[in-house]
Amino acid sequence: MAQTKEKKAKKNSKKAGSLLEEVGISEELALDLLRDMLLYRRFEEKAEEAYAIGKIGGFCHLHIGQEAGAAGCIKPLRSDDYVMSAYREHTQAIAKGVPPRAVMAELYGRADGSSGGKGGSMHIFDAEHRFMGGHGIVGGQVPLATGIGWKIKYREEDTVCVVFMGDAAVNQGAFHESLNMAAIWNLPVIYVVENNEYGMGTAFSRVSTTEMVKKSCAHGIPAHVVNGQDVLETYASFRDLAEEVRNGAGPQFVDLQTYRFRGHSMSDPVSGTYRSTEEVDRAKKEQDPIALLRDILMKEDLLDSDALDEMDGEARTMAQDAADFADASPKPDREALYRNVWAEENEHGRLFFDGRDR
Amino acid sequence: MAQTKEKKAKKNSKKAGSLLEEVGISEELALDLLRDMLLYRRFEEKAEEAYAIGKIGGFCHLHIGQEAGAAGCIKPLRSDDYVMSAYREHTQAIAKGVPPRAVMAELYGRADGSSGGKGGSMHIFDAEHRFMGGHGIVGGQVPLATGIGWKIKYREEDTVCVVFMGDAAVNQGAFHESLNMAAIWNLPVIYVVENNEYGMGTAFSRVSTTEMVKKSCAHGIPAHVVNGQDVLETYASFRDLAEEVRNGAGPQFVDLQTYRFRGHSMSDPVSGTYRSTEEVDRAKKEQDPIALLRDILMKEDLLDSDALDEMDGEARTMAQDAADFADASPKPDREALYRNVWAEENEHGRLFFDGRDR
Amino acid sequence: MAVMTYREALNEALREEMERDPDVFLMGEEVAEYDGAYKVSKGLLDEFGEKRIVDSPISELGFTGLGVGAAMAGLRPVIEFMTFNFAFLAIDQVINHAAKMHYMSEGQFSMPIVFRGPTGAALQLSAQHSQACETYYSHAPGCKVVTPGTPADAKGLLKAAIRDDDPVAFMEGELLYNFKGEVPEDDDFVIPLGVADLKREGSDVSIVTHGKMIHVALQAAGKLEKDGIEADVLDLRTIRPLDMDAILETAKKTNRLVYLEEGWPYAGTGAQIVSMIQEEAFDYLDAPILRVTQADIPMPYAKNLEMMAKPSADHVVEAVNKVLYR
Amino acid sequence: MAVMTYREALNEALREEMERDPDVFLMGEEVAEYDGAYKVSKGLLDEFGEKRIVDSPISELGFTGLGVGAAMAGLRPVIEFMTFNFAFLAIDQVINHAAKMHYMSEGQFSMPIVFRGPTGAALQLSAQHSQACETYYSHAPGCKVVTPGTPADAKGLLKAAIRDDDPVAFMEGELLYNFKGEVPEDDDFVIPLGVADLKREGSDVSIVTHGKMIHVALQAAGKLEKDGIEADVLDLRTIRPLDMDAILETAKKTNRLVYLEEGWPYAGTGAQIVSMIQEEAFDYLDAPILRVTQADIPMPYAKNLEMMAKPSADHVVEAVNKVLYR
Ligand SMILES: Cc1ncc(C[n+]2csc(CCOP(=O)(O)OP(=O)(O)O)c2C)c(N)n1
Ligand SMILES: Cc1ncc(C[n+]2csc(CCOP(=O)(O)OP(=O)(O)O)c2C)c(N)n1
Ligand SMILES: [Mg+2]
Ligand SMILES: [Mg+2]
Repeated sequence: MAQTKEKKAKKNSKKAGSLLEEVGISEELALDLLRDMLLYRRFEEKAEEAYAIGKIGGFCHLHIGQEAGAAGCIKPLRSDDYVMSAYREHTQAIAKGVPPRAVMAELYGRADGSSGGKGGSMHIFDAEHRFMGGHGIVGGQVPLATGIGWKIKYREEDTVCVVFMGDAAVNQGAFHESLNMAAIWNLPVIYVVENNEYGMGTAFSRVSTTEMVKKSCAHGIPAHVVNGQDVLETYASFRDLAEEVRNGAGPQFVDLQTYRFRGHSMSDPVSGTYRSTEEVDRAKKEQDPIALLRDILMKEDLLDSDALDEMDGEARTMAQDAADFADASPKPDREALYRNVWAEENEHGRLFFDGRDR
Repeated sequence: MAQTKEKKAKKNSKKAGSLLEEVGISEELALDLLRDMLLYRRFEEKAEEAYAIGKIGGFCHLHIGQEAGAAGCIKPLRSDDYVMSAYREHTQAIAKGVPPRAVMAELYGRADGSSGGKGGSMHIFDAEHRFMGGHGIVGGQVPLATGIGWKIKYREEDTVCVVFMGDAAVNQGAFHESLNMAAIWNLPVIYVVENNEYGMGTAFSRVSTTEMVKKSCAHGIPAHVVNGQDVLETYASFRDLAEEVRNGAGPQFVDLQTYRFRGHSMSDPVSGTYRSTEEVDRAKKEQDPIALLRDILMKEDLLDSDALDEMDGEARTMAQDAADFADASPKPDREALYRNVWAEENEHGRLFFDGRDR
Repeated sequence: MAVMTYREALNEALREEMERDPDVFLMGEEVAEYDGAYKVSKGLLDEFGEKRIVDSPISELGFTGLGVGAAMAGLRPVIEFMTFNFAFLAIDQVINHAAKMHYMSEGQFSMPIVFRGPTGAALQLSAQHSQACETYYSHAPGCKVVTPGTPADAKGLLKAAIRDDDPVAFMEGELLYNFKGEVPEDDDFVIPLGVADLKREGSDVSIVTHGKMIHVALQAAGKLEKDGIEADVLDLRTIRPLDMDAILETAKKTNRLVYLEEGWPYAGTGAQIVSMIQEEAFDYLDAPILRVTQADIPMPYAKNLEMMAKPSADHVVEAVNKVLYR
Repeated sequence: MAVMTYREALNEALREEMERDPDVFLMGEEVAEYDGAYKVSKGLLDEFGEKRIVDSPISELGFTGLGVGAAMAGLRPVIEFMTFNFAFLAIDQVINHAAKMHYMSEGQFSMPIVFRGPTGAALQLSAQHSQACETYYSHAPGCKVVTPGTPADAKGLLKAAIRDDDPVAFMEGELLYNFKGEVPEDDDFVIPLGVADLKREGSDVSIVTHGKMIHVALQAAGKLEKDGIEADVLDLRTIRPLDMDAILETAKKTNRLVYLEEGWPYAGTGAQIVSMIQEEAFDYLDAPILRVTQADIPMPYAKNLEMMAKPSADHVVEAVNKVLYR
């Protein structure tokens, strides 16, 4: 991986103008990607703050360092495309259109949260924006996304489904069963591993003897390696892949190589026996997706530090606004407790067995 | 597959003497393999008969046509090696040393059965002979066998574990999870797919877009294709593989190409919508592992029809003996009902909740 | 009324609902080309094509999750388990995903999905193929559980289950597939979930049961009748939702009850129902409620042992005699 | 007596049993390098090396089955589930394989394996991480279920579970890990499975419970005391085997019972126990037995909702008042 990272670094030193052209990304779009990632970063930092003072509870997994895996993968999609993820999904929800306010309110467990406060950090859902969660069982979302691909094909739509998972999820049987089915039925699903090299404290190399890119070979699904710290490469890859899949290319597998700058969740250490502080520091310095894009844009005179400051100020404002909104949002009311357990409370018979009287 | 089958046929027309030499199999051993397979065939036919008249109940899956997958794979093993299988395991149990009488008595559900009549056709167990079952959940035995490999390594033994599964089992997540673990920990397990091309009525090509031999690639486990109708090739392959694994080569994956001559179980049709009668007839004619070996041995003057008849007579006698033994064996007694639910009926507290009074 | 088998009744229910709603599809092992391991889907492939009648690989976790995802996206999948014994592999998708999705998304995603297949023992299929699995599904809020015992119930309830917007574990009986009975010919014959059926009336004792045990209960009631004892036989039909009114009614009428079920006792359906009756009809009980269940052991293969292990009419009669203090 | 946390008690039990028997090993996610997600295995990697303290991939079905196979072959695995919520993926190996193996092989293979990890809710972990899973294991003959509520019980029972020749689901509490208590210093301090513990004596009412709910029960008993009501608080400690003698004793003493459990009501542990008490101590009951459970809903995330959903001392007091007809 160290090697790969070096390769990435070299790549990033290419001329940006030619780079933008080469990948067919306009200046505006490049600036938008930066703007998006800044928002995600500030949003997550705000969540971190709120967690520290107890406004957010439970598990909270931040995407800091991996923001290109939201901006680059999701921005090229259409609004009627589907996105699904695991529990490190705040920024991906925002990328798909869920208002930051609704995401933050969900983290706060408030009534205006995207899941009415019932789901929390791991279960952001937004049917309207086709953000399909937010799932907490490692690998559990992979069959679900396959089912969404099934529905797209069944209804003969021209949408695609992008599903994210962590590197550790590929060792779940659900992953292989899903990819096999997607291959048999040629489903329009892009399976993306956000390969941040660790599942909690376990390096991927300790739980696999092969490289990530091999993980779809048993199922004959094309595998793509994408530098997930390079948002331009990520964007271009997903733009092209989504188009191919939309046109019937069938399922795709992406090894999106990235790195997590924080601990696994808010309650886990950033480094320790499983990775060194030096490793993390190096990645933060050399592989920050925001800094990498910023440098490119600055070198090409598409951005100066004033403009950057302004952008960042906006991001901070939005994050603060989301937090203020969340803080002001009411707690779910008592009636919420038993609401939506059942979609259909049949006319007959008992469905609740606790007296329903708390 | 048709093509592969043709290739096999050609291969079999090679000179046997040279063939035996080539694979390092002595004449005696070749004759023994024939003897074994004849026994398996006659044993299974006897079971078929017994099933037809209601002496055997439940599901009963015959190995007829696949006998080389018992003789060829298991004969090269040591008695302290482990063998585990799914539910099509009668002959493999016998190959591992379980007395045919005990296997047949198990099929009859009698007290002298290898599992005291409690397991039946799908659950032949024999701890003494290290025949580890007999399992009914498709793919369920694959993690178990991995655990046996784990034990071998843990105790630093020089044994190996051979586990059989059907072609349909590779689509279970359990398969992939197991192979990945075996690879990480370099476990001495040979994973053998008895690839008879169908899982019940589903052709493998309908549930996989890739060839069987690809199924271990995600885990970096070497894959071997073996003609499972050619018992000499099978024997030689397993002899060599077992030796390599014993010497630390780590897990292996074998696509043992074979064909089932009967229906999936006694209650399923031999052919129908899922495969044609012609296909089955052709396989019986051209790919019978017993006939193939017989022809080789006869061509080489190692066998004449008298000797064959004698051998076959012995096989029939043994099968009949097993059936007679089973028939004479008593039904499990009333006490058997609650016996061995628990290994340890603790001194304290209740373990049974039905009054235990039937 | 038409006379048909339980199998045919299920087949008709599937056919009618698939005709009625193009979003309904059936997926499972061997459901298409093979017509279903137990032929429940016979002929449906010809009628609806391979888009809607779908043979799956043997990947229970995967295709169950596929169904759950398809339901999130708006389809109405019917997922067949060859038997519920194999659904242990898939239960994470049923309990952690299907049953919780509606709640944790605050109602944004409903789960109009049916998981169906046989539960419990057939004949000599031994420990890994003979388990009655109701408890694994009824325990969890968010999952309905339906257990029809007759062809009419099979048809009417399957139609209701497919139309229901919640996940339903629809548990059939392998030994029931050939069982014949009258079924109303109405295309829109739907039995609402949550309504028990008093399959026989009596006033001395209540035998409450569900699923295929209804036949054992009726057999026991027949034997008891010869002895001058008249039993109410209440078939719950659905165990979640549960027709508690009907249960309390029979309890208050006869004051003596036996719960009969195919599965194991510990934390089984019977435990729940006994516990509720003693809570809600305590003063009406003239004797403890007894449960008749499978022997509390994994199912043995040998025919004689299996017979002993299964709950029988004689076991029920014995229990009834006890609650009658006879 | 030493004072230590529940976590330390479990850690000691593991260490002592691993020292005692070289066939015992611990496998699970993050158990080695990370010292365990909840630090239960802290320091064990250093002491026993990576052969015996083994980080697994996230493959619950696979490594559980690996453990079951290793147990067949004679080792004594301890399989850690990061939580039992994730064990749904592995339950086929526990129920269909581990629990049935001894019986279907007619005793040829025993299953000396422990599956352990936290069950039930911690704080705001939401629906997929907060389920109390007892019923899924206790239902099946062949599987023992242990639910310690204090450090001493944790240590003594884990040692017993590891020495036991049957599969044991050993269910801990995430919120208990920091809980401190006295633990006997004896190296061979083993609490036999199947012995309940009367954690408090009273004669007016019985609160029967298991697992971490013991603390809620004791809290409730404290409140009741102020009101002049003396409660027996019976901690079952193991729910299979079950100390029915102790249950009947308290029932016959107080004639009024409340069962308290963390999980859902339908077919929960309480249902089983209520059902048995009414069967075996019918004439002793002066009031229906009531159950206090989690709200019958998937666990919500929001703090206020979660508080409402969990069973509390107030709920218990309320139920006690009801069974006392106050
Ligand atoms: C089935 C299951 N097992 C274990 C866990 C606990 N757990 C949550 S996240 C995680 C690590 C996952 O790592 P990875 O897939 O690489 O994703 P990342 O957190 O790095 O984004 C584990 C073990 C879980 N949630 N579900
Ligand atoms: C988990 C599970 N799903 C389904 C079944 C039912 N079933 C038994 S055998 C079988 C087909 C298996 O085919 P294959 O693996 O190719 O083995 P073969 O029978 O050809 O030897 C099926 C679907 C089962 N026993 N277990
Ligand atoms: Mg990771
Ligand atoms: Mg096959």
